Amino acid sequence: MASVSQVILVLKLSNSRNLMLDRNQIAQRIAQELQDGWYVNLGIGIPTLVANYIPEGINVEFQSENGLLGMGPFPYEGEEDADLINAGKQTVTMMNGGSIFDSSMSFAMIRGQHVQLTVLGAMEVADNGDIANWKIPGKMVKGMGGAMDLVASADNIIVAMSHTNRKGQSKLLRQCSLPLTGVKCVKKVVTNMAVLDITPNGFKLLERAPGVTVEEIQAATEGRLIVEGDIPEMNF
Amino acid sequence: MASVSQVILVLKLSNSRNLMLDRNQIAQRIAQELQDGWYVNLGIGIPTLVANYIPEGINVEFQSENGLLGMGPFPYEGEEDADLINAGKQTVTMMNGGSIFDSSMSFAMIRGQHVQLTVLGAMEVADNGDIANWKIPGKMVKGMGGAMDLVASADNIIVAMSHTNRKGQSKLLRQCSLPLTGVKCVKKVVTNMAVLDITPNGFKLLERAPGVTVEEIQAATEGRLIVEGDIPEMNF
Amino acid sequence: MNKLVESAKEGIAGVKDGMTLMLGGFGLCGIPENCISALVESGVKDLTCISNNAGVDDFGIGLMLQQRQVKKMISSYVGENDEFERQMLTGELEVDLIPQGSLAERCRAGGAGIPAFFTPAGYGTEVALGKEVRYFNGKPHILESALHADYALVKAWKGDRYGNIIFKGTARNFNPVMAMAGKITVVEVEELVEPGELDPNFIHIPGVFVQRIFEGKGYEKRIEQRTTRPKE
Amino acid sequence: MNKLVESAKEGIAGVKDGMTLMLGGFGLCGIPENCISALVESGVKDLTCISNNAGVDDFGIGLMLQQRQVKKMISSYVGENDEFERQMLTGELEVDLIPQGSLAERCRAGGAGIPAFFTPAGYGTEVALGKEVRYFNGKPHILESALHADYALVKAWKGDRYGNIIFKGTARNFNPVMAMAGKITVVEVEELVEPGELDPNFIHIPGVFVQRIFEGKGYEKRIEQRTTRPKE
Repeated sequence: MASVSQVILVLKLSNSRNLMLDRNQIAQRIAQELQDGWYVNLGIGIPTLVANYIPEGINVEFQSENGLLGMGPFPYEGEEDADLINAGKQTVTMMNGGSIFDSSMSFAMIRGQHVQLTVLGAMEVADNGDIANWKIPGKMVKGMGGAMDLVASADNIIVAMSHTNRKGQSKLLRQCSLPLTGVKCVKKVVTNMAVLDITPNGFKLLERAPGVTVEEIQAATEGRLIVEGDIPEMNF
Repeated sequence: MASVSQVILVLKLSNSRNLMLDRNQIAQRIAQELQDGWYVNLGIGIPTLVANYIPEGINVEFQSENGLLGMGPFPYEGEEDADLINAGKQTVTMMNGGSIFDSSMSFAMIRGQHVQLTVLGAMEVADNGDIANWKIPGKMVKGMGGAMDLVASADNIIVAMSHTNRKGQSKLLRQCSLPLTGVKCVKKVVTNMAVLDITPNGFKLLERAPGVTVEEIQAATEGRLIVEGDIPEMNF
Repeated sequence: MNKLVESAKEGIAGVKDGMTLMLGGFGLCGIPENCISALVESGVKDLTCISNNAGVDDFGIGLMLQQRQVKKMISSYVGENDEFERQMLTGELEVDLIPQGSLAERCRAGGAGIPAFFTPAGYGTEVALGKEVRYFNGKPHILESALHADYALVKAWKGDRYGNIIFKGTARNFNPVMAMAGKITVVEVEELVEPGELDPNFIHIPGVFVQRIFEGKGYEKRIEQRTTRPKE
Repeated sequence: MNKLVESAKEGIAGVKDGMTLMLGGFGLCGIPENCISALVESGVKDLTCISNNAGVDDFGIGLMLQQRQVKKMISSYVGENDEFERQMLTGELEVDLIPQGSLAERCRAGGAGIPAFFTPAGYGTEVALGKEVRYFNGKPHILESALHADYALVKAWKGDRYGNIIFKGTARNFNPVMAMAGKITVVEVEELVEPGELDPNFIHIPGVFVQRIFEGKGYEKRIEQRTTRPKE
């Protein structure tokens, strides 16, 4: 229940240029969106890191869709319990006041919108809120896991991802090119360059990564980008 | 789990003529249908009495649709627990190895056909298996309770009732006149006069109450009655 | 995550005329006694009450009926209540009767984000009127929709301030599914415990479904049909 | 009511080529290790396996894949398995991918006599291809159908010979809903207890759903992703 401040992960720093956010900074910025009392589902990858940056005075509880509410940090070495894992199959602990349930109850929570926020990664996001994050045609398909249920259900979905792919191509598109995970569901995107809301008219630029210019963001965004007035830098 | 042999009820003897079965004998005859290892749901009235006549060597477990499996006899005086009642709202006990669950789980069992037998009363049964037992137009309607779920789901439904109503009219009909509880669902009827199976061609007479003649049963049955060969008397 | 409120009055705060409530319980077993008392005291009216039964004349939802606070009942069985019968026959009270299993499943569906499902219960009866019929494996089913409530009033045995709750005996009944289906779920418990006291493996309803919780006072737990056997 | 069998071999007796099995577990957590070993030993083949995941190369369902016993997998996520990938790419193995929540709910529906239900998950994706779409409250949903299995192979923590079972931690996952959905549900437990030892208020799956139960041997409980933090 208290903030999970001690999760230690082996972090791969982003290979983007210095000015852009690294994975931890993206997570840190997303953590600012958390509100006291929220139940939150964090996907694998950058979203998992959000747990390390819960703001002071904010209590949130983490839901893991394999059947766990009140997920705590990783166990101390030697205290791993094979019967207590998260949706990423990592050994975890439970916070005081947590609970265990079966998979149908877990998705009852998710589908029934009792979980206030879902944070997940994506390969592509379209400016209407469509998201693609589970399948690349021609490559081995591993499955959607719980992602389709999560994006179809949550009221509040934040995507955490890099702004462009390894080839430098925009991941914020007019239309997704990959098979969809969900339609018109993403509400906000936090990338290594910017914070953007999804609006009926496209991506609305809210904040820039420190030192990144609006022009650079514009150049890296293929979808419709709305820029109104001065765009402040993110605060950490 | 063991036979519930000690349930004591204040019994109203049938006001039919002596030769016909009383309520207890109807229950006793139905109890002969029980098979070892069955889960059984007993309705209010005569069906409840079935629990008193479980044959030697047969173990059955009683399901009460308010959320109880392994229902036992009534509690000893002074040992009533307000938090342990059956679907008739009577205080009950639990057998060793019983379990408690919520209403949705209870009807998951019923709808999913995990309960092998339902015994319930009826106002009318038609010779195609239709049953009416919840509503008399013009009279106060109390509701169907769990009856519609039970009759729509169970593979094996036995109706326990008197063969005729208080006016002497048949309750085994060509077609139900009252609003239905379920269609084509009853498999067997045990009355104070006879045991009958429902077949595609109507009620098939299997057994007579001791001393009751085929002619008397025929006269009391408005629906199609199939009489083939000698009809034996019931054995108790 | 602190959902603790001080009293039943605080628990039902915000219930307004015309709202839809779910009330747990089967007969008088496992009903939210304290919340009902607070509703009676509040004078709120024109309520739609979803509850398997409607109490008796002087207990349970019967108390709200006496005060004419209920506009409509959605139930599976409503016997044992003269005032209920009177209001129903005069047309003061609207009554929607639903098969018990469908009622339970429709509440669960409401809480679980399942807007509709097929069930065999009620096919061919007046319950099926106006409802879509579809055959699966040669057997007819009708389409039933999810139920939702502005407030779900739930009675549990023990609970903690995070909203985790457990039930005792057949007082469980409709309480868990209704806890799932309330926009605001208010739980009254017999005993409030500290978070961590309830074994996480055996929590019946996790706190995520609960918005308010309090320890109820002076439970009467009236028995409707006291049936016993003599000592042998 | 005695559902006790002596061994995993007796537990899976009657499983035939071409049958559909459900196997509980999430990753390698809560998988029916003993039943899987017995299946591998039995040599039964052309199986359709409904399981959230497909094990790893040398554990879990991976062992059955090595023996080419599986014709089709119905899962939500099948990573971490080279042999799986090979068979899938060569077309030896059919794979049906289902959103995890829909998979869980479809199993529950199978056990609960709900032939079909609407869910928002998968709308607008290839999961929705060929499925009915309907709007509820302005939001699109797709119709999903119940899943059934000839055998459900379930791993529980403790259980009694009546088939009452409880689970521990996140080893619960898909096991309860699959226990409900099997025509024959076989449960392996870590510890067999006497009827009455499990508190009736806290039985996760009542014996009514279970046909066979036995105490499993030598659980390995392999951990897929051992993640820890140093002591402070």
